[in-house]
Parts: sequence; C-alpha cells; structure tokens
Amino acid sequence: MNIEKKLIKPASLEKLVILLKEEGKQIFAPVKKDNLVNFAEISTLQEMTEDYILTVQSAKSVAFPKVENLFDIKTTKESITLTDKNLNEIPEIVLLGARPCDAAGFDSLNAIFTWDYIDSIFVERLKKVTIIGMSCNKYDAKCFCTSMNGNPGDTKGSDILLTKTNDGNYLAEIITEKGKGIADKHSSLFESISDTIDKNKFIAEVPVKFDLKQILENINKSFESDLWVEQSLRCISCGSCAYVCPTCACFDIQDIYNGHEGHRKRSWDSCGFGLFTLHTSGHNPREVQSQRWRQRVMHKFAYMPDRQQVVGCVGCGRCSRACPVDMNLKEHLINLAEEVVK
Amino acid sequence: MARIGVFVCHCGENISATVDCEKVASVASGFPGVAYSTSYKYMCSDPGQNLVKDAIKEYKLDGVVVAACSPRMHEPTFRRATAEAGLNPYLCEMANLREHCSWVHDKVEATTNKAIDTVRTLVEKVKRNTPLHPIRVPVTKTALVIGGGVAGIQAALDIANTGHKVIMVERDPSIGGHMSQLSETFPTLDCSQCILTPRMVEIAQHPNITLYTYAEIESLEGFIGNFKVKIRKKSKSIDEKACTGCGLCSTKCPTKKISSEFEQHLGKRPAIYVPFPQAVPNKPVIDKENCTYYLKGKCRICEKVCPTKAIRFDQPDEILEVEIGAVVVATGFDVKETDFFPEYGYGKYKDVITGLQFERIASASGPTQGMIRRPSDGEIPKTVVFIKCAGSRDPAKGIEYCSKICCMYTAKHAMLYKHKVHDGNAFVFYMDIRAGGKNYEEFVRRAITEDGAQYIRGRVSKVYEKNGKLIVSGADTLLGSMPVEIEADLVVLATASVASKGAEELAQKLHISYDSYKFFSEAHPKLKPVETNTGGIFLAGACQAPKDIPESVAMASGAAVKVAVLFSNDELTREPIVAEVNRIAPPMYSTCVGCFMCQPVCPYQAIEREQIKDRSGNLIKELARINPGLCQGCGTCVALCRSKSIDLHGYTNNQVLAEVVALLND
Amino acid sequence: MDSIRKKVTELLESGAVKVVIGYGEGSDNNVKAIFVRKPQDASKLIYDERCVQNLAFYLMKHEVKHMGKRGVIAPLSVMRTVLQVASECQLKEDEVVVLGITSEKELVEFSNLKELETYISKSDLSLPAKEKEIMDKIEAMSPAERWQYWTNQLSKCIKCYACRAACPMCYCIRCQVECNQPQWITAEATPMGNVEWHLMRAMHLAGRCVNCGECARSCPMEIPINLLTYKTVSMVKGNFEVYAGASSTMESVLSSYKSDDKENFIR
Amino acid sequence: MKIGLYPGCSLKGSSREYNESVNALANAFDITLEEVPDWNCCGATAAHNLNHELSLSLPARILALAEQAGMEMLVIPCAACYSRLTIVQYELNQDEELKKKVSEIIEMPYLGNIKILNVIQFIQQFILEKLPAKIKQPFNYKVACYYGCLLVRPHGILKFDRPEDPLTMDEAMKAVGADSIDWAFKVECCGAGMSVARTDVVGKLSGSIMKDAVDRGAEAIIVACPMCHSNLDMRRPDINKALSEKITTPVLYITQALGLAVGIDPKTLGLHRHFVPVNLPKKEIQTQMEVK
Amino acid sequence: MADFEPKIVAFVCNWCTYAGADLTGTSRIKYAPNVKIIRFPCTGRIDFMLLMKSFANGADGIIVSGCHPNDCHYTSGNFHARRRWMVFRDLAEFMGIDVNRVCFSWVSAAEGAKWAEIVNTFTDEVRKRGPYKEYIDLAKMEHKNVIL
Repeated sequence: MNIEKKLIKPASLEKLVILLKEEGKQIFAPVKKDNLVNFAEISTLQEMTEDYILTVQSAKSVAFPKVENLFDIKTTKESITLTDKNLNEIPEIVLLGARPCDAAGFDSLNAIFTWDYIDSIFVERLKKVTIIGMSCNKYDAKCFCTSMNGNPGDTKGSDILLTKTNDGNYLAEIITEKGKGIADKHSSLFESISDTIDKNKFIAEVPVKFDLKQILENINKSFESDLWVEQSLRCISCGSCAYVCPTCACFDIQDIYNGHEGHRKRSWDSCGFGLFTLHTSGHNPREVQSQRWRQRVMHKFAYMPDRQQVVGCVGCGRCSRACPVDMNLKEHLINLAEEVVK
Repeated sequence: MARIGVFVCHCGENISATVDCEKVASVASGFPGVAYSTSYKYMCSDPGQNLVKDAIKEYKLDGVVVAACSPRMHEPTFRRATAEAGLNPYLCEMANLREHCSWVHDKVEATTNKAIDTVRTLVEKVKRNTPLHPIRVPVTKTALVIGGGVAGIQAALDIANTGHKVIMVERDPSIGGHMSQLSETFPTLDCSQCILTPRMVEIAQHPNITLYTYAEIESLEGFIGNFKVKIRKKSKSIDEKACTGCGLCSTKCPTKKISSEFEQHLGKRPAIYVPFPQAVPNKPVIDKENCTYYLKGKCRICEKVCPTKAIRFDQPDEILEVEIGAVVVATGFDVKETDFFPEYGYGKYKDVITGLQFERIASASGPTQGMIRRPSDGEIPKTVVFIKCAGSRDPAKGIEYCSKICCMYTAKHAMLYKHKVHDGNAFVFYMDIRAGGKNYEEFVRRAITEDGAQYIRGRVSKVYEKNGKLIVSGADTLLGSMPVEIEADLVVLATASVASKGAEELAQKLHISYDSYKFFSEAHPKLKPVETNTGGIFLAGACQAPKDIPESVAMASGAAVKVAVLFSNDELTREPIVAEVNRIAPPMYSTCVGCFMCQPVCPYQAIEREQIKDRSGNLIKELARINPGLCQGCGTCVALCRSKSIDLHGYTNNQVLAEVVALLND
Repeated sequence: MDSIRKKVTELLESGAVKVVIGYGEGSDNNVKAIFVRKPQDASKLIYDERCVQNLAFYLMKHEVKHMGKRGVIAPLSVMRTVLQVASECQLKEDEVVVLGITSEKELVEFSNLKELETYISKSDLSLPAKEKEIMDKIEAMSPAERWQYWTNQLSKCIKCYACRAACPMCYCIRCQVECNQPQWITAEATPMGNVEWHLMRAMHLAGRCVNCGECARSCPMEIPINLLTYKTVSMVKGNFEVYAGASSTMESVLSSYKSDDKENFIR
Repeated sequence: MKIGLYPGCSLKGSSREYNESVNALANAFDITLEEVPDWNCCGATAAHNLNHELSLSLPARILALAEQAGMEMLVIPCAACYSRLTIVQYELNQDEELKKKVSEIIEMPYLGNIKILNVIQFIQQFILEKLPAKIKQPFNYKVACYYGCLLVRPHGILKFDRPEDPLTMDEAMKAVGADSIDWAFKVECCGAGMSVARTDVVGKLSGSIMKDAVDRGAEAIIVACPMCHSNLDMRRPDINKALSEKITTPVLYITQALGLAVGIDPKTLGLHRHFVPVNLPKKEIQTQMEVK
Repeated sequence: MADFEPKIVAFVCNWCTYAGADLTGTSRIKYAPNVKIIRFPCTGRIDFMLLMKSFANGADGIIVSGCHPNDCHYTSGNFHARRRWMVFRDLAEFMGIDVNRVCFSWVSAAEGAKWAEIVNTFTDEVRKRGPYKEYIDLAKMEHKNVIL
C-alpha cells in the first residue's frame, strides 16, 4: 500500500488524542518522571514530552508485558477449573511518540511469538495496538539504527509516522490500513501537504558503524574466538539489557497458588542470568558468562536471521545505556566485524 | 491430593463448653485435603485413640490432626497411636483448642472461629509434613548425680544397683547434706545419723559410684545420652590416697576459731577440718580463706604432724571431663537466714535462732552435745518460743509459698525440748498446722497432749530484749486476738526453705528452667514431676520445691528409674526434629555457598565444614553440614541462612509459611 | 598513576599475579573495568573520580577465579569488600593482591590482610554526606509519608535484579528470591513483591554492606535503593559499634550477640 | 538546684520549733529552703477518710505549685504530709486518666516528676557528709530514736528504711556522737489522733514508749514528726499519770539535736517552746570525738 | 472503628511462651480471642519474612514472644532473635511500616498472667490503630503495566 503524506498541526494532534481517548483507547506516550523518560498512559498531549532521545524502557510491554496472567486456577475439593485469559478484555492501545526503532522491534517480537506456536495472547495484544510513531531529530553515541537497516525516519512497524517539520507542524505518513482507518475517521484533523517536502531535512543523520551483512554472514565463524571472553569478563549478569531491549522475548513461567486459587504467570527473563539454563539435574550448559554473552549476540545476529529471517536487533542502543559496566553492543559488534574479517 | 483426618475432642466439656466442636468438625471436613473429620468426647481415651487408628486404616489417611489439648500434653500419646496404625507418627499434629482457646475465651462466635482457624492451620501444616524416622544415638551409660544429700544418695545408690556407673559431685567437703545436720527426724524420732550414715558409707564403698566432694560443675554440653561435663575438683590441699583420716592435723591446727558452717555458726572448727565425725569421705580439707599458711605463708603445723605426709599446699584445682548419659540434680535447699526479720531480732539477739540451729543444739554431735543450751550464755532455757511461718506464706516478704516441713519439725523441736527439759515450757505460735503425711497428725497431737507443747494460734509482731529476757509479743486469735506477751529465754524461728545458693547459675549451666524462687522447674507439675524440660536431666529432692525426707527419697528413686529406663537400651531414639543442609546433584552439590555464618550461631556446635572433592582429590567447594546427632532442632540457623539452604524437619519453611497463610486467609 | 602502572607491570612480569583488575577508558567517556593480563597492557590502567565501580565483585567471578592469583586496584570500598568477603570464606588471603589507592590517589601496598585491616581502621568509614542528608530527610518524615515515599519509589522497580547482580556481597548461587518451595517473594514486580524484595535484600546485607553504592548505580530505574542498606549500616554502627569490612576474622553481626544488647521495645 | 520546703499546718502552728530548727540547720549548712508559694493544707487523715478525689487534689495542687516554681526537690519535715504527698504522687503516676482528671480539678498542669524528701533523707543527702567537720559540741548523750508510723509506712510506696526496725535516724545521731540505744518501741504507736479525744489512751501508749526508753537509760528521745513530739512532750502529764511516776526525759526533733551539735543556740532552735524543759547536763567533751 | 476486631498472629517459642500460654489456660485467665498462636521450637527459628507475609495476608498485629534472656532452652536462640529484631524493626520503621503493630516480648513458662496481659493490652492497642489498610491495599494491588 502506498504511503499517503498528510499534515497535522499540534492543535489537531491534541484533539486527535482526546477523540481517541473518548473512543476508549488507552494512549501511551513518553512521559518524563524524576528525570527518567518512559512510556506512560496520558490523557492530554501536554503530558507527552518531546526532548528525549529514547525512553529507558522499550515499548514492547504493550504487546509483551512485564508480567501477565496466562490463565487462572480455582480448586475446590472435587474439581479444578482453569479459566483462560479473556482476550477481549485486552484494551485498545495507541502508542503515541514511539521511535522508528521501537516500532521496528515489534517485527522481531512477532517473528518469535508466531514462529511455531502462535501465542494468541501476544497476537491479540499486537492486533489492538496502533503505533503513531515519531521520527528522531537527534541521536546519541549509543544509537546505531542505520547500521541495522533502519533509519531515524524509517516507517517500518508504524501505522502512522509523524515527523516534526521546522514550522512546528507534523508531516504524517499514513502507512498501514490501521493508520488509514484513523486518518479517514478523523480526516478533518489531517490536511494535505505538498509532495515536495523533503523529510530527510528534519531527521537526524546517524552514521553507519559497521557492515551488518558482513557480520550476519560470518558471525558463525567467530563461535570459538576469545573475543567473547574478553568482552564479557566485566559483565555482572544483571539482566538489565534484556529487560530494556525491544526485541528480547524470553520469559519465565511461575504458578502462584495458595491451595485454593491462583494463576499461571509469565514474566520477563534474561539469558544473562546465571540460573537461566540451570537444569534440575544441576547441569548448566551455559555455566560461564562468556557463553551467555555469546548466546545473546548469536541469537540476535545468527539464529533469528536464519530461522525467522529477521534480525533480533534494531540498533536502539538501550542495552548499552542501561548497562552498569559499559558493555557497549555497538563497539562489540565493531570488534566482531574486524575479527570476522581477519 | 492429601487424605487428612481431623479429630475434634470435647475433652469432657472442657472444650465443648465454649467451642462448638460439631461445627469445627463439619467445617473441617470441607477443607481441601481433608478426607475424614469427626468429633468425640474423649479423644485421649482408649476408644478415642482407636477411633484414630481405625480411621487411618479405613480411610487410608496420610495425615492426622487431633484438635484437643496442648501438644505438650498428649502429642506423644497420639503420635504413638498413629504409629500403631501404621502411619508415620510425624504426620500427626495437634491443634491446641483447650489451653489456648476454650479455657481462655467465653462461649462466643469468635471462639469457635478461632478453633476453626487453628484446625485449618494445622491441616495445612500436616499436608506438608514428611515422614520422619527417629535418630538413633548411642547412650553413655554413666549417670551424674549433682548434690550429695539424702536425695542424691538415694538416686546414686538406686542407679548404681542397676549396674551402671554413677559419678556423684558434692560441693561441701562431705556428703550428707542438711539431713546429716538434723538431730532426730519426724515422725519416728529415729536419729538422722543412724539412718543416713550407713547409706553414706554405702556410697563410698559402692564399686559403681565415683564420689567427688568439694567439687562443682564447671560446664555441661551436649544433649541426652551424650553430655560432656567438666567437673572442677577444688583443691583440698590433701592427697586423699595417702591420708588415713586419723584427724591428728585437725587437733593440732592452731587456728580453731573459725565458725563452722556445718554447726550453723554455733560451733567452731579448725582451718584443716572434717565437717562432722561421720563425714564421708572422712578426710580433712584445708579452708584456704582462714589457714595462716595461705594468708601469711607461715605455720604448716599440719604438714609436720601428718604421719603419712599427705598435706599438699600447692595442690591446684583439677578440671575433669567426663562423658555422661543422664543427670540427676539433687542440690537440695537452704534455710532463710540474714536479717530477713528485723522485728524478730534475728542477727541482733544471740538467742533468736533458726530451726536448723536448734537441730544442731539438739544433736548429740552438736556444739552442746545434745543438751538444750542457749547460744548466748549456755544456760538451759526455761521458756522456749517457737515461731512458725517465719518468712513463708508472707507475700510482703516476697515468699508466698508454704515451706511444708516447718509444721512438722517445729512440733519435733517442741517435743525434743520437753524430753530434755521436763519442767521447761514450750510455746508455739502458729497460723495452721499442716501435718498431712503418714503418722504426721498423730505425731503433732502427741507433742501437744503428751509433751505439753503449748500451741498459741496467732502471729508474733515483735521480739525484743529486756533485761536479759526475750519479750515475745503476739496475739492469740482463739481468745479474740488478746495480746500475748511471753518472756522467753530462747526463740526459734521456723524460717522459710529457699533454693540453695548458686541454684540459678547451675540451672543456666545445665540449660534447665527455674521458677521465680530459683527452684528448678519440673516438666509437668502432675505428670512429669521428676523430669525437666531438657531431655536427660532429672530432679530429685528439695531443689524442685520444699520437701520432707520421705518425699525426697521417693522422688530420688523415681529419678533413678527414669535414668535406668534411659540406660535400658543401647541406643537412644531421638526426636528427628533436626536441621539439614540441602544436597543436590553436582556440579552445584548444594545451594549453600559456604559463607558459614550459621556455624557460630549453633549452641551445640552441630555445624561442620564438609569438603567436596573430585575424584583426583582436589577441593571443589566447602559446604555446611549438620551433624544430626548433635543438632537439637532450635532452627536459629534455618532462619539465618540467606540462601534458605537449611531446613528444619517438622518446622520446614514450607510448613511455617503455609501455617501463616492458612491462619490469616479463612 | 604511573607508580600503579609500574607496579602492575612488575607483578605481571614476575608472574606474582595472573591478572590485574583495574579501571580503563570505556565508550563515550565512561569508565569500564579492564582485566590486564599482559604487562604491556598496564598502560591502559587509569584512575580518576569517574572510577567508582566496586571491582571486588570480579575477584569471586567464576572465570576470573580460575585465572589464579589476581590483583585488584582498590579504592576504600574495594578494600573493605575484600575484607568482608574474606571474613565470609569466599576469598582466601593468598588468592588476591590488593593494590590500595588512597584518597590522594597514591598507591599503597599490603602484603597481607592484617595490614589492610590496620589501614582501614584508620580511615573514615562513615556514610557519604549526600546520602546521609537524604536519609535524615526521610527519617524526619512521618511513618505514613515514609511509607508513601518508599512505595512510590519501589513501585518503579522492574525486578531485573541488577542491584543483586552488582553487589559483591550477593554471591549466592540460588538466591532466596528464586526459591519457590515456598515462594517467599512474589516473583513478578507487584508493588508488594518489590517492597518485600528490597526489605529482604537490605536485611541480608545487615552488618555486611560496605556502602560502595554499586546497587544504586546499577539500577536502570535509578531508585535510591542504597539508602535502605545504608540505613542498616548506620543502625548496626549505632547499636553494635561495628562497621562491615573492618576485619577478615570478625563474626558477622547477625550471627553473634552480646548478652547485654540494649533495646527499648521488648516488653 | 532549687530545693522546696512544704511546712504544712503543724510547722506553722503547734510545732513552730520544728520549722525553726529545720531552717536553722539548713542555713548552718548554707542551704536555702524555699517555701512552696501559696501552699495549701495536705488534707491529712480527714481528707482521705471523706472524699478520695479531695485527698488526691490537695496534695496534687501543692506538687503542681512546687513544679511551677521550678523546684526539683521538695523537703517535707512533717511525716503525715510526707506520707500523703508521696502516696498521691505514686497513685497518680500509676493512672493516666486519674492524673488528667486531678489536673482538671486543680486547674493546673500536674507532671508528678518532683523528688520528695523527708527530713532524714534531706539530712542524709545534704548534711551528713559535711556534719563531722562542723561539730562544735558533740551530742554525746544516750538517745532513743523514735520513728513513729507514717515516716516508714506504707513501705511498698515510700520505700524508705526498714519498716520494722529502721536505722537511718540512729545513724544520723551516731554521726554527732550520740549513743543510740537498741529498743523495741521504735515504730510502736504513740496514740496519734487520740491526742485530742482520748488523752488517757495516749497516756498509756506513749507511756509505755517513754517507760521502755527510760528503763534503758535514754537521756533524750529523738523524733522526726510533729505528732510524735506533741504526744510525747505536750501529753507528758497524762503519761506521768498513766505510769504513776514523773518522767523528765526531754523530747527533741532530730534537727534540734543536730543543731545543738553544730553550735546553734537553743533559742533559734525553738527549744524554749517545749513543755518538758530541755536541760541536758553539760557533758565534758571526750578528747577525741570517735565518730562511728 | 467500633466493631473492628483485629486479626493478630502470635509467633511463640515452644519451651517458654507456649508453655506460659498453657499456664494461662490452666489458670483459666481470660484474654481476647483475636490472637492465634503458631508454635516454633525457638524464637531463633522465627524468620523476619514471616512478619512481612503475615501483614501481606491480612494480619493487623503480630506478637513475637519467647524465653527471657539466659532462660533459652537452646542457650542463645533468643539472643540471636533479639539482634535480628533490633535490625528488622529499625529497617521496617525506616520504610514506613507501622512497627507499633509488632509486639516483641519475653514470657516465661511461669508467667501465665503476663501472657494474658500482653495479649489484652496489645489487642486494644491494635484495635485503636484500626485495620492495617495501607499494607493490605498494597498487597492486593495487581502488577500494573503502567511503566511500559
């Protein structure tokens, strides 16, 4: 479907937010609280902030929340009843102000959650999410979306992509059917815009750091290299990187049950944790941190590409920002690229 | 799914008076995991216990909750019944509906609800119980008797006669205790020396008994069947093997003016002394505080005169470490002295004495050779006033209990005085006469009717001295509280019997509990009077509460039988309530990380460091391990372990948390 | 800083240590921990006010441990951690060489832990002023306000356990949080689960925390959770006159007692 | 430190000499005792027989005034007042509501933290150590110390000395060289309130006290309570009638005896107000004053 | 809160306070039915997490009681417990938990009356403070996905 370009003024964007709210949709947007910017529910546009590079947490929670009930358990003396999660309870969500790399992340998630077992809860949640993205007009040293076939103005994953132009209005690119649905429903808020507008003038220039194709082809050769040990010596296996990463999809399942009722819960997990691969027998295939670090990179840059044909990383750099010991993924990929060439 | 049986007891109507037992039983039947629930009038009776046994077999129960009295009372009973029905006894728990519920609340809705909550808590706990098997522990078949009074002697002889070794430790230079200080004993008036001395000799000569006098307990560690006791043998400065007990040293010793403890400070003794003629062992001891050699380094006469050169001035204290299986504590009692009664002038007037001092005066081996003479001027007193309950039954003075033996020995004193001073008059001020033993009442009647002891029912308010006479002013309540004033030559106070000096420290060394008067606490006043709460430690005689000689001897034999039962089999089965550090497959071997913060916490040093080595012997890791023989199951290490690697059987983390959750979520 | 580099090169050349853990330049003007194994890499070592990470954590890390004897560049908090961890049998004296750095940035050497103890006994172990001031402000609040303050702060926690991972004292293989028989702490990040987790973490550090601040630094949600452990530090100092990491042989606070511990709340 | 004095009605009325001697002794040791401003009657036995609240409020008002005046200690020479105020302070400290109710009645804040001293405690705390140095004329007579009842009872609350055989006055007198005899009537009843209605009973009871003391050779009776003094001194004719013999042994307050010992003249001590003349024979001063 | 009846759980040691409570029973001394007892071998065994879990499950007050110092059947269990409670109480107070809802006490096997007195006075104290609402509300709060 070809992308329609429209224009939307901040005032009408504000009205759009109110209208969408009235339609019962939950609007999530980046909000600044105790100098941390994170997605939070808003009811008016003013609550949204725009002077940030990336939220600390990724936006994956709208589709793959931190904790989620899979089903409820109720037992009496005679019977055990399991009630599945009621899918139509899942609210309609509008993700406003998501960066292109956030939006791109959902494709990787979707690839995993619908790979062999279709995760109906995830699919339902994603279906009910409309992403009104916001392209980036600035970046920092940790961003490398351009090296990952993305760019600060990429429309991949968003339903509508807004780009702030110099006169304060927003260039709105209507990308998907969902996007078109909103645009048509509230067509009064959107005005036409001349085709000649040059989007690149208003988006940041993120330098390309390495040749992704080269890494993807040769990464398997580096399986035995010492680089992994070198890089991971300082990793303290704290799990922050997986928690903030928009494309990490691993989760742990726990049954919370007090003898009468309870539920099966799914919550985020991280391959960085020491106990992630501990077998009940006591054996741990990935005993050492370098193996876990290698697994994290190989999964995103080797196993996902050849199984799901999608790279498990969007280059947002959140993992490097959140890491307390400065494990900078971009630099490690650069070293990897050099190593692979040798 | 668990199959648990709930048995609610009416306990006659002790429980059903305020708790609706049927409702508890019916609600309990609805709990998840309860397969059978009933209520019965007397669960601890035979039919009650059979009810449990049959239900276990019939409903194939795998857990039992008996909702009745305190587990401290009948837990063993019901666990035995459960075992007899083929179910592991540790899958049976008790819910305390009587002491903690029916007896202490009124008949209201809340009481029954509390009962239901308690039962639900225990059901959740039993669901998580695991079958436990008693721990087999070797028993050291040697008994320790602390205290050489009549109770200690009786216990030691009984145990020794069952063929087991006994070690007796006595603090004074000789055994015999207070009984050896008495003149004659009620109700038969046979002289205490005649009936006690043969027993004392029997102790000395008994092949199975090792006697340490002038010795005290330094420390006790370990647990039932496996105590390690350190005994401090205070140095007597005498080589006991060489000394023949000829007594030459005592007669030649120049310092004779030391007041004798045995004579209750009415007589004197030399610095090197044998407390009384029939002492066992009949070997002297040097009193270091008063011997001039130890004070000024001179004299040493006893060394010169001793025919067998048995004096050892530089003899040090000796610490013996012995392995002990069971302990009988028989440390006896003391007589309250000091200026506890300023209004009676005790301590101010020489002729106001305690009952024990009168015993010494009346005793043939006493300072007055049995003649009743008063300590001030040695005259034979024409009028003697005996004052009973001098200190006992007196909350203002802080001693509320009755000392039990004063009524009898005061009557005896009056009788002895009248036998020896026919024309003297003996007045006895009393509140009540408590003569409940066999032939006791008859004895007191005889003292009054035949020997003319004049009993005045009333309290004495004041005793003061006026021109050589002791004026005793009191009242006679039988004559309308008419004030009575008697001019007496001698006043004898029947003071209270209190715990012996140092009882509290000994109790803390032995980890046994004691009451606010420092008497040792028995495990149960009616059902376990001879045992303490600490396994393997038994009580005999007046150290538990004031007692006369027949009761002390009977109690001593009781304690001896308990020890004999303990020694009757080679192994002792011990409660399997012990802690255990978890073990899992290599390469982790355990969740314990070897920080050993639990090790200093264990009062029984039960936590060891186990080295895990691979086949070629190099160390993989060091883990904590708990020796089930030593662990007493206090659980302090369990609560302290950060990684929750230790758990306590019977009170596992799972059970305890389940109890909290069940108690609060109805 | 050169004296340190010279010393490190010397140690590596003589084979006295197999690796030296120190601070080096990281990406975008950050500092990262570096593991110098070859003498010539000693030049990468730096030390300035940005070097705050507690390197003692790596002394017990599986891979580093198997490298053999290791040296560590040790500002005060690292020194104290080495002593505290040694007192908990996780580190033996002969496994580590401590290259102390004084507050004036000079090198100070210790041949054994005893010397380290005397050095520490002379230095000021009290809590940093900034945190002290915030703690006083919190303590001045009323209980309800304090409850509000902490439930708000802790509801931000996403239970990623970075605080546990960063702390050198949390070396348990399976933490109580991962124990699900029984499930002491609700695994997911419910507000109650967070309060329980952070109180338990602070309790487990009572008498052991050397207030290095690593937990607060590693928290992605920037929650001031170090205030909780600092509270136990000030409480333990106040009541039991003990600072953690003062000696390698001292008994930890909660596994020892004095018969006359003073308290005013037991009836 | 500010020390208050609560004289009570008897020290301003029938026992003025006790007040004079207390102040004289205090001044001799340069201690100023400040009377409680606007003090009122302590209620004595009359109040607590009639109305419990009244018996609490009267002493509470005195204590509240003393607290407001900033006094940390309050000396109460009269045994009856001492006993009433101490019991009230004890009772109010036990019961928060009662304390609030009483402070409403007296319309004054009442804390109840002031320390109450009877005359002997006052002597022990402020006079006893400095006494030996100041002795001019040792009081070396045989004395019988008579404590009476309210000074030492109820022991549970007052917690002063031993209720049955007190020794504190004897120690104080020994410090000035007196030889205090051991006798049996230290705490026997002197007839107290019967002094007005049944002088014959007082004669009999106080008589037996005087008789025992005199028989043991006491040359003076030492008291610390106005009621005891008036019964043993003012009622001497009835005593003599009951004993049918004439007893001339004088009765002195402990503050008077100590006052004489440190050289205060009899007039300032108020000795001239006694019914039984106080003319103790001059004793040659032993060369060396052995202080027990 | 006229008709509010507090739920109080009591963690007691088996040798002293449990026996003391038995003595309260045998002496028929009445006390409030709000307190329910859980038996432990020693106060040393009581884990501080149990107090947190009790509040999270709806307890309004908690009693922790054991042997007097020097009387512990296991010699030092109560000493270690005392230290643990000193640390826990300060930390909980710092976090704003209402520590007046936790009553620590020593009750020996001979102090039946003291046990009844502690139960009654503490029940009144908790009744006056009302239900521990803010703790229960927090416990009931589901995980909120507000922080995305």
